[in-house]
Amino acid sequence: KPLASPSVRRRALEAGIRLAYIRGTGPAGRILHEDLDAYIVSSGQGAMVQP
Amino acid sequence: PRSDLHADTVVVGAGPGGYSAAFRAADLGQSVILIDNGDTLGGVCLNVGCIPSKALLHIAKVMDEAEEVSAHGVDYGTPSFNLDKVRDWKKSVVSRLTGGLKGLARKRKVTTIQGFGTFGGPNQFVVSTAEGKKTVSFQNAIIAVGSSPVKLPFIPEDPRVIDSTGALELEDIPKRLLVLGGGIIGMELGQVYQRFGSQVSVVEMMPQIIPGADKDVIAPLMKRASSRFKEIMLQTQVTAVEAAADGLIVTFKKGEETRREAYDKILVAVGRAPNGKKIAAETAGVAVDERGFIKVDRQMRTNIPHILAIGDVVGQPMLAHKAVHEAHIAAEVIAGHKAAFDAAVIPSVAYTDPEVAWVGLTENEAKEQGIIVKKAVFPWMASGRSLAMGRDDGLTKLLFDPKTKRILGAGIVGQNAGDLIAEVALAIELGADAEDIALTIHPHPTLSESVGLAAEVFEGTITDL
Amino acid sequence: PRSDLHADTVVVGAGPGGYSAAFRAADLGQSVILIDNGDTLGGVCLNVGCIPSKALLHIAKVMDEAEEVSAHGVDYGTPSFNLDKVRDWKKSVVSRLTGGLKGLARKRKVTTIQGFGTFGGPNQFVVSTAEGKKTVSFQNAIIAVGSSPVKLPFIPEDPRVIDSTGALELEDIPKRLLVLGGGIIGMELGQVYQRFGSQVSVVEMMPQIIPGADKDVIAPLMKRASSRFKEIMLQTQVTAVEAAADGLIVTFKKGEETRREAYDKILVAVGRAPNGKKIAAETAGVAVDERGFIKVDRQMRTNIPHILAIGDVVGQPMLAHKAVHEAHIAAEVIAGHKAAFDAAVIPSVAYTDPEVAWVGLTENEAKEQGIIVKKAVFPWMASGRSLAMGRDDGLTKLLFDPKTKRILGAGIVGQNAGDLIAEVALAIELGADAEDIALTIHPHPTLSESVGLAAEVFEGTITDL
Ligand SMILES: Cc1cc2nc3c(=O)[nH]c(=O)nc-3n(C[C@H](O)[C@H](O)[C@H](O)COP(=O)(O)OP(=O)(O)OC[C@H]3O[C@@H](n4cnc5c(N)ncnc54)[C@H](O)[C@@H]3O)c2cc1C
Ligand SMILES: Cc1cc2nc3c(=O)[nH]c(=O)nc-3n(C[C@H](O)[C@H](O)[C@H](O)COP(=O)(O)OP(=O)(O)OC[C@H]3O[C@@H](n4cnc5c(N)ncnc54)[C@H](O)[C@@H]3O)c2cc1C
Repeated sequence: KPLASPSVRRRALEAGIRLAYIRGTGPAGRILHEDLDAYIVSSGQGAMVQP
Repeated sequence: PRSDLHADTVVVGAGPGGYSAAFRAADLGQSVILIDNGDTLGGVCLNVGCIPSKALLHIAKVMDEAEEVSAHGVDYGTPSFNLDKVRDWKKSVVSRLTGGLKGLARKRKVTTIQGFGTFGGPNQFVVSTAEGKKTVSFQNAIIAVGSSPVKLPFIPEDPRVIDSTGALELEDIPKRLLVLGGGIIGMELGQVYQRFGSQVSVVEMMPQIIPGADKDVIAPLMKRASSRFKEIMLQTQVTAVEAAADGLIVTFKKGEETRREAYDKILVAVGRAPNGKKIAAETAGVAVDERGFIKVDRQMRTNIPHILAIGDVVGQPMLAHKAVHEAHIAAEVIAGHKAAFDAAVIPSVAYTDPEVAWVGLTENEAKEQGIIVKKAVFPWMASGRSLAMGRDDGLTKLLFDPKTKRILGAGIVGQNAGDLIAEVALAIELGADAEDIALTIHPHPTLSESVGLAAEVFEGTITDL
Repeated sequence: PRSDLHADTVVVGAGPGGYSAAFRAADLGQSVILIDNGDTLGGVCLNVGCIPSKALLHIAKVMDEAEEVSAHGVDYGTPSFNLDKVRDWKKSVVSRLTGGLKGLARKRKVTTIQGFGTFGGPNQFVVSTAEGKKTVSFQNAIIAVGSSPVKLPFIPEDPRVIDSTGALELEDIPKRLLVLGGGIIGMELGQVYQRFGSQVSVVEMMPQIIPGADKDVIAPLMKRASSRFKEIMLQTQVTAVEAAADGLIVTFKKGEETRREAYDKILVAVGRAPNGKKIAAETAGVAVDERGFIKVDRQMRTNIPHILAIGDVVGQPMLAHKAVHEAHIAAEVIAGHKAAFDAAVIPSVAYTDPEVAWVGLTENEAKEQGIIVKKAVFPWMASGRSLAMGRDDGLTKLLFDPKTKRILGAGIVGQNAGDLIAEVALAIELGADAEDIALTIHPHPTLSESVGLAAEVFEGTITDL
């Protein structure tokens, strides 16, 4: 299971993104909000980014 | 309209699951009707569960502590005990909370209907109220009908046989009380009655009380309870109960041996059964399993997508905080949010003395599932705060993944264990490792320190052992 | 050898900082000598600080609770109070812990020397022991000499003027006690003496008691203490104390007004001063500032790289858990690890009734520093567990960054607040945001739930308010 906090998990769910596709840059490879932002931008889903 | 009343969302059952779902749905802009057959909102938890039991446990705890400080220079002697006043106080605590809920419902314009609801179709409830039947139609429904105490077929109907609801009524303090079932509820209420004056015996079929928790975590509770109860019978079955004039004659079977013993009251606390079968679910096409559970997906939807279910009726663990968490998800799903049940762990607490709390993986589960864990234990004998509270009988056990050092679970026993476990729940949700916990500065002298110190035990950096 | 004794690492001062540093250094393979002038290990914290104060506060708390349950049906009446026994129990708690430390030192082969140490050079201590002076040489030294109560020059030397150490000796329970200083120590000991029978007055120069915490967090303590103390004088200065035969006559000044009042005892609790000036630090070239603090870098090194310092003597906050954390770093640095002080936050706790705890940013600090925060408060009036404990006077306040939703700080007041704050400390260290906390399932009904519920207040998802 990818390592991410509840709020990152919730945001990924809302954005319809599988966390397994994202590389985490946090401690121990934790997926951070920033990683999710970067993934959304790079995958062209920018419109879905919520502040 | 075809129905007497209508709302976007109708919730049936106003326990922690139901009222939370109703309030969240209202906050998200839905019109909401909340149906419950009780006199007050709050369901089992507020009226005959979590809250009254904790109020009585508080009184029992203070009585224990008053006894203990008597040995330390502040001698209280025997208090004058007024059962009526204790009951009244317990009621006042419950009323304050259920009254509060009423206010919160009003503030949110949630309509409440007192009555028993059954499905009248896939978009309708029929509610039997004091003024007769009312129909209530809905776009979406949330089933939150909870659970009821399990009854045992071989136990006679007798006023001296009570369940947790009866026990909380505190009708009297029986001289000889048998608690049937050494789970959380049985142990909590057993300790209350023991403290209030009963001679308490507990009988449990499993080889340990509170079977969900690890044995080492249970040990301090087992020790304290054993020294105060008349006996705790493990791996023992009750095979018969006979209602005699001067007592309830109970037959116990342990292995090949049987034994008979008389009690003045029996508290049956062998578990709770979901109420799924009592709502004519078939009328709406909602599937209910043979035990009465309603299966839901991660969005809390039943097999009928616009009908959701939450709380005790959807499965174990039957805990109020699980119900509330699911309630929020259900209301959000109905409001079109992409919510889903995604919590990694749900903590459990026995509010006994000492308290027992656990979260995430237990050692038992790790063994069963073949998961390799490394455990680290901090005994409270070395906790300054615990000693300053006159107690040395707690322990904090953390389980880690030996490779990643990630925290997987915890078992804590001792004063306030139920408060301490929350930190570990958060640590697990955040994917923290031993060092994250060990390097977080915990205040001294607290009991929460024991969590940091157990992580230091894992890391090998501990200097308090 | 040039010295009587030698070790790789010599630690002077055996408080929480010193013993932890000595033990960690020994565990990392160093030969260690630990010097302290006290009869037992443990320093201020174990002997005349954290532990004895918490033991007495426990007794006071049980007395409060016994009084409260008397109104709920369990009437205790007035206990027979035996000050000698209370003192003995307090001593027994302390002895058990200091005795434990002795065992831990032995287990680790840490040599302890009882005596007062001063530097004899950059690689030597001179220790005045009962058997005369001994010299101890070292490769590395750790200064952990702690702090002492501040004395006020205008207060006469008089046996009726005591400091925290004197107060903890419990010589008697004065009829009229003035506590000079409304900080943590003053409020804790004031509550103990009030409960034990004194008429307590508190005088504080600042506009609030426990000035480190936010006013709203202090309010419930202020309310309870005000109702039980004779008075709490804020923004008031003591300008003179006169030792008369029948009492200590104190002159107070508030604004332009002055007033005189007589007391039987005065507890001076106006702060603690570091012991840095008493160790002939100049002999080793170690810089000590004019107040007595020794400046260290993040590796706990003084200006002389092989001499490190930790604990109260290196600066605020003067707290045991800060000392222990620094101790581990110092020992690890000496052992060649790349450790450094890197904790984001250090929690503070007042073990008063109600307890007050805070961690990270306070609202006051945010205002001062121009940091914009959004606060979320969960009042314990709505906490079932708090009500079931007969209390409704707590609150949990969380401060978040409004943009990132990251948690920045917390203030908690109520039963067990000191235990609850640990979860927030971990959350801050891990960079958690409001949703992380709100979506972590907290057990019901606990006080720790209030942390999750406050995060829900921030998120707007709360259904219990
Ligand atoms: C003695 C005791 C102590 C407990 N202590 C704790 C504890 O400390 N912590 C904890 O987490 N859990 C505790 N529990 C369990 C907790 O009470 C339940 O998990 C929780 O109440 C479940 O909530 P719920 O919303 O699913 O349903 P419930 O609380 O069971 O509420 C269901 C409500 O629906 C009503 N209802 C049922 N059917 C209908 C119908 N057809 N029409 C109208 N209304 C209906 C019921 O009358 C009830 O009011 C305890 C339980 C007991 C018995
Ligand atoms: C009443 C009271 C209550 C407190 N409660 C708390 C609390 O609840 N939580 C908390 O975190 N903090 C509390 N504190 C503060 C806490 O006690 C200190 O922060 C802590 O003890 C500091 O540890 P330390 O290792 O720096 O030094 P200390 O504990 O001060 O120990 C220093 C030791 O060094 C010895 N020493 C000094 N100079 C020499 C020398 N030249 N040679 C040999 N030995 C020497 C001293 O005798 C002493 O034993 C309390 C303090 C007081 C007074």
